Amino acid sequence: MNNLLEVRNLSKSFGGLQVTRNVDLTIAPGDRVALIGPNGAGKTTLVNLISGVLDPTGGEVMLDGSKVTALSQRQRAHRGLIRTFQITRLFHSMTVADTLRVAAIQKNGMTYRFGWGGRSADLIEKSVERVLTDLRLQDRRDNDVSLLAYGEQRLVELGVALIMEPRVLMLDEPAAGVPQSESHIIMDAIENLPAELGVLFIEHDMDLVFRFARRIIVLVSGGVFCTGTPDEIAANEDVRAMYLGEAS
Amino acid sequence: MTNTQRTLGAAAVIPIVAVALVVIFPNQQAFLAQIAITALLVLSLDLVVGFAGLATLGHAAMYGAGAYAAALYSLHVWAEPLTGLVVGILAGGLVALVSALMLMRAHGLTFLMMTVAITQIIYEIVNKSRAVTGGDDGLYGIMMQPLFGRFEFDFYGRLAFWYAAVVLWLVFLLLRHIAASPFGLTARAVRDDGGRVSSLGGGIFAHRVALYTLSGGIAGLAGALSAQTVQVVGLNTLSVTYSAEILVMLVMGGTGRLWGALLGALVFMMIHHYAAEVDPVRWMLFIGAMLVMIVLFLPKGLFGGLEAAVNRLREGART
Amino acid sequence: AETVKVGVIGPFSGPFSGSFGEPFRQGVETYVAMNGQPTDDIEVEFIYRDLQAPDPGRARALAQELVARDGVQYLAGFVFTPNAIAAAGISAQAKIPTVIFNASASAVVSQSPYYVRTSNTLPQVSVPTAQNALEKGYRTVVTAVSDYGPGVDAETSFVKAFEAGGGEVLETIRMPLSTTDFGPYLQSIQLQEPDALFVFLPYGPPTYSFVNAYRNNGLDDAGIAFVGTSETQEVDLQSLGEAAIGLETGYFYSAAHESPENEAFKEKLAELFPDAEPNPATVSAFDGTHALYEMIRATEGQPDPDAAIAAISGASWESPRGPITIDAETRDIIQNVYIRVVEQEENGRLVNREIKTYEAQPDYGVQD
Amino acid sequence: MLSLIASILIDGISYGLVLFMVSVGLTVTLGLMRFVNLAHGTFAMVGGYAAATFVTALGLPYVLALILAAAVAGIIAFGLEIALVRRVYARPELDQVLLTIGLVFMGIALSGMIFGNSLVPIRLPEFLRGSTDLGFRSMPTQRFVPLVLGLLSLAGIWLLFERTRFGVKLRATVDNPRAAGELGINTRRVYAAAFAIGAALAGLGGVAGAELLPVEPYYPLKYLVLFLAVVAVGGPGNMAGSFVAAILLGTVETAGKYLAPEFATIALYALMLIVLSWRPEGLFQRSSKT
Amino acid sequence: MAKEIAWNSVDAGYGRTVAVEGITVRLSPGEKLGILGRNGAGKTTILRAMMGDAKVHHGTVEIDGVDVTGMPAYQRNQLGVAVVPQTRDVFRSLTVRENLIVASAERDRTKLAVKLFPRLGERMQNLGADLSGGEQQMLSIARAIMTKPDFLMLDEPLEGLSPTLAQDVMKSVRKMVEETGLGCVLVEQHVATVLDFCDRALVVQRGQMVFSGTTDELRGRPDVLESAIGLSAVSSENE
Ligand SMILES: Nc1ncnc2c1ncn2[C@@H]1O[C@H](COP(=O)(O)OP(=O)(O)OP(=O)(O)O)[C@@H](O)[C@H]1O
Ligand SMILES: Nc1ncnc2c1ncn2[C@@H]1O[C@H](COP(=O)(O)OP(=O)(O)OP(=O)(O)O)[C@@H](O)[C@H]1O
Ligand SMILES: [Mg+2]
Ligand SMILES: [Mg+2]
Repeated sequence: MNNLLEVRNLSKSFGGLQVTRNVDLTIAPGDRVALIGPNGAGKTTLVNLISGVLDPTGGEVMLDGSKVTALSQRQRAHRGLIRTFQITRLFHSMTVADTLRVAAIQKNGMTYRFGWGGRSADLIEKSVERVLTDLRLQDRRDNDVSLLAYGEQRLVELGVALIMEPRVLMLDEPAAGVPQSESHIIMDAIENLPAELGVLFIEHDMDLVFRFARRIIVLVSGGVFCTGTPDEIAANEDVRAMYLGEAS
Repeated sequence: MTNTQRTLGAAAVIPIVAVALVVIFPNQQAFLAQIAITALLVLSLDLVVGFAGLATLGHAAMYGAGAYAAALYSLHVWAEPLTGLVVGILAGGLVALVSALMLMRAHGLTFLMMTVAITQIIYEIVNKSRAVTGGDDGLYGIMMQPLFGRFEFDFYGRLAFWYAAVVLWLVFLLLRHIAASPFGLTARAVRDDGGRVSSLGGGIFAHRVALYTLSGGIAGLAGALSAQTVQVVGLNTLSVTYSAEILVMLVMGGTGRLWGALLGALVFMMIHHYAAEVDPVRWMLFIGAMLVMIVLFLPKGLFGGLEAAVNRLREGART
Repeated sequence: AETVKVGVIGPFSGPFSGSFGEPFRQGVETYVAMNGQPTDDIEVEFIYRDLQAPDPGRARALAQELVARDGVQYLAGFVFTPNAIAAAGISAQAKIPTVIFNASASAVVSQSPYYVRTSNTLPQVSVPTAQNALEKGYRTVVTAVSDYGPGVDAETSFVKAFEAGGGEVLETIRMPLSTTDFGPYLQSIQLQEPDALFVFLPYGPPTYSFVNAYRNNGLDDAGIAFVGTSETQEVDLQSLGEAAIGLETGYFYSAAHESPENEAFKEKLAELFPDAEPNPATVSAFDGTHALYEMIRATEGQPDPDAAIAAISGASWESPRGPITIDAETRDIIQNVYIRVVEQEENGRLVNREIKTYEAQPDYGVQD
Repeated sequence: MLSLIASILIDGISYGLVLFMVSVGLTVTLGLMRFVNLAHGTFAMVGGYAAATFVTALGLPYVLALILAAAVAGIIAFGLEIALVRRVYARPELDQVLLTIGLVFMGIALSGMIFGNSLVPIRLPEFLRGSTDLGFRSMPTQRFVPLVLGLLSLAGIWLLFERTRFGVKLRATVDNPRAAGELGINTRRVYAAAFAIGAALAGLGGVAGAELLPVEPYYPLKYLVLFLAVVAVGGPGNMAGSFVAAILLGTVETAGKYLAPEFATIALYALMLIVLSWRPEGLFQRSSKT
Repeated sequence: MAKEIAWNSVDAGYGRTVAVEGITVRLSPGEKLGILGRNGAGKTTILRAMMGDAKVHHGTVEIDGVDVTGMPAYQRNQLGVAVVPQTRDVFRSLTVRENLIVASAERDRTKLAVKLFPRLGERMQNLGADLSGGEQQMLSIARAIMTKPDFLMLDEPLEGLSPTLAQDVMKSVRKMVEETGLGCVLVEQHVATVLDFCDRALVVQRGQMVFSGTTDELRGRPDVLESAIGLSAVSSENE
């Protein structure tokens, strides 16, 4: 089997504090993996390490079988490794459509074009339209992102990632701040992603986790505590006590 | 209004204003030429301040580089004006490119102080190279050939003004085009959150360098225009003080909109000129008070205020 | 009566207004108050334009506007060399006789055939200062000048004259204009134990800091004599205070110059401007106005630039500073240079007491 | 050789202390409050003029005049804060630039009109005049003023801003004014107090540094770059950082003056470039202690 | 102690826009009010109107009978209202300890905060910016509680908290309500949580109040839940 993403023995410390401990993890095409664990377990840090925001203190990240540990966030993004942020990061002076356009421009390598026009420009407009429709944001296309309600900003955040047509997508609490009734918009969007894509998502909403994950990784104190199918995890007494509590 | 109409309308503004200025101020064309050149410089500054979101006190470095390069070129190589402009662009762009490699990872106060440092170092070097640059006495003796081989530079500054105004016009149209392009949109994204752009695979460092170099090239062009029309280049073209003055013009006019740069330069120069004429002693008090008022009452600068006023009129007309 | 307009360009605001702009205006107005109008039916009108600092572009624009819009027949003023040079194009092409009140680089006057200067050049004052240093028996000096045009001119001409007279220059230091702490320069000069220290600094804050540093770093105790030029300038003199007493400088005007012309000038100045100090810049403007009057009278108020320049070339008169002549060839000034020492008068005021005169000094020019 | 190094250090540190003194107020207003206060020099100048007036016109003792001068600068700043400055804290930095430049222009014009365009010396008392013998060389006695005041104000502001609740409140307000208000902090009062303290320190610095940077109308513009350099190199908001930066910049420029006199300025700016490229957040920066 | 807080036919929004209209509610000590609504419905804006962060175009907000419309936020806090904002708003450049000290310098209070969230105790010297998302949420809640409010407004406080911790937080709040008579406003996306925790509920749709009443009443109004929140399967989820 060829894994899209493989993480080997990854570690990270901030000063004396070890936040990631020898993590091994693989994501294959079509995977829908949930990363759960108590607050401060190191989930976001792990995503930061994989996406290249942080440099690990040890271990390797491999993409399509080749090492990317030394590559920058930007280079990894070019290879299809895309993530969203737990705390939304959007371009505050822009409208929804422009925000998506910016992402599409980077995707299509059009940064140094000094004018619109040509076929790739149409391509950009089309993909922007598609994402707006998928996320039901058509009404908001010309609104400034900074004036949107928080939940809508989360949608745009996801839209930015989708437009990048990732191969591995890492979502840090994609549904946080989105009302329960609307979280399906987000999850539908994820569901509808091309099957061969690998998805890793962090989520504290167990309904969503159990509904969408096909595999769950439980992270505790920076290390992988256990991995399993949703049923296995739900049945795991230790996980219940430590993390799930009365949920599910 | 359709987009084309809008573009045509925008394109007509500079020529109309230029003609109007000449009609109103027929005997002050050297001054008007100064305004046009300054507006061009402020326009280039807007790329750094408005589009990249970086406050700089070092923009004169590129302006001065363009001015000295064009002056030396005309003194020692060829006194033809248009190629001189190209030399100015190259010099300004080169200085910008080299300093961008140092600067473009910094922002905020750090960036500001680094631009100051670079400008001061260049200033000192030019000051010390007296044999080449004339040092503090200035570089003089520049005699330009006629433009296109036909139009003589007259001492009333008539040609100087039209020459500068046309260059300003062309650059303005170019920049408007660029601002709306993928490059321009990316620039705004980089300004808002550069880290986010690199998480999308955008090369923000390279992009910033490109933007800064473009800005530097235009600043150099303005410098070359100044050298050719004034015929003397002084160290003041390289000073931090001058950088600060054009920054004030830009912020006063409104950043990030290009129009603000033009309006800021025009209004500041006019007010400075006439306030200093009316009361050479106290005009600074007046300008200072005016800046304070603008900040308090026109948060988006003169252009923002103008726009709001126009909108209100329109709304009023509609109801 | 017919009106002749004169445009005066200078720093009437800004950091140089205290040492130049205000003195310019005071000099002009004092002259007018003392002499009335040039003739019964010619009236002179002075139009002042503010130019704070070196800025050739603005200088040129102001000159152009004064000529084209305001219709001036004469220009005057100019503190900074690049400004004067930028306006030279207008002066030459529009044939506007122009009296330079300050800009001191040697090359300035030659930039336009209609330029006349009533201030000084730095070689003009530095060469006699060097001769005086030699005459006082100083064999070794270190020079310390501000690193800008006038400073470099002063250094070059001093060194040349001093070495030509058999002296030895141990080191030439050019201090950046922005320097505020002169202590280190003075300490390192002290280590070289020269007989004297030749100085040129612009007026105002640098002079103040330098003179204080000279005293407080103990150079005078170490016997290193102060050989200055414009450092004890009347604008700064009173604020220098005790630190200045005993300093020796060579320059072209002292307010303490003893002559009826100077007395009359000072009296009128004090009457018109009670707070004003009679400065070299005031006198330059005063004499410059005299030159303008001469030209206006010679042409009877008519625009005849060549006749005007012919009338002033070679003219001599008794200025408050002493006898002066406008060189018929170069249109530059020829004047006495005085060696002065700072003394305290009974009322506590400091004055530059003239102790020696080098007569009729020309611009020695800088050849390098 | 040894005495050369000693001289460089003595002159460098004493110059650095002057730099620190004239910038210390800015480490509060720009550094801590994050207000782009280009009018810092105006308050320093106000302090200088006030001290000169107290000493010369009223004949007050130097030390008293020094304290009163700081108070005058603080009070004027307090008034300006209420009338103008507080309206722009939440606005973009460039608006703050424009406002404070406006204040600088007005300050220049007004001081020129009131005190004239030449410099105004602050008469030193007898015990601070002349030079002090250090054994192998001498040093201007006046330099002890910035030495003493510099150390005192460093300690004072460190205690105030790092060790009292006021300091925490101020930093919280700067970080997120809305949240601070919602937690019961009177953000306006905190800001006004901090701004006045910054200006009072500026006033103190204006007097302490007046031998090197004499008081005159253009003071606020002339030395602006100097003030900013100290704060930027030290790391905005970091007192100890500014102190070290001031000493470092002072020493490097001084070394330049001894060793390569013509290039002292270039040395200073090159140092700035190097430090800021190497540490874009300044020499010191707050971080998690783990 | 404040006796009640009230929104009196409040229209509020940002700049010239109006985001919510005609909001009228009051809340007494010991009461728990839930606010429900879709994305952008105006839930946050209602809380902001109470703290003065949204502009009140019309109507008034009162704390204990005092009209506080137009009062600065710190005075409202001193009158007894605290908020945990949706954006958490921890002071990023301050350490955890300093974040807590800002709210109150009393030692007991700091201890209380650490007791509630032991995790924070381990991170006292960390800067706010370096905390994990959940840790920031804890800090934000702890800080608000430390100001000893009579009324606590929580804007989606469970977002980003692990399920166990979320349960603990709700338990602690419930305990405070019972023991100290704290009044509580809870904006939540989990309808079940609101139905379970609150006495009363408010449902907003596009800035309009479409329901105000007890949670029991709301249970009996599937139409409201359906149209305003888009939940058809409330009953089944509520199990
Ligand atoms: N700062 C602001 N400026 C202008 N409009 C705003 C601002 N904040 C919110 N809005 C607008 O006000 C409306 C109500 O927003 P609000 O934040 O109150 O919604 P909400 O119900 O809390 O949504 P969510 O569940 O997403 O947090 C939205 O349409 C939003 O776009
Ligand atoms: N730069 C840093 N310096 C010090 N500690 C850090 C830094 N960044 C993160 N930490 C600590 O590392 C731990 C793990 O953080 P991380 O954000 O990965 O947690 P998480 O699993 O995503 O938690 P949550 O579910 O709350 O978001 C936290 O305790 C956090 O305080
Ligand atoms: Mg996280
Ligand atoms: Mg909300």
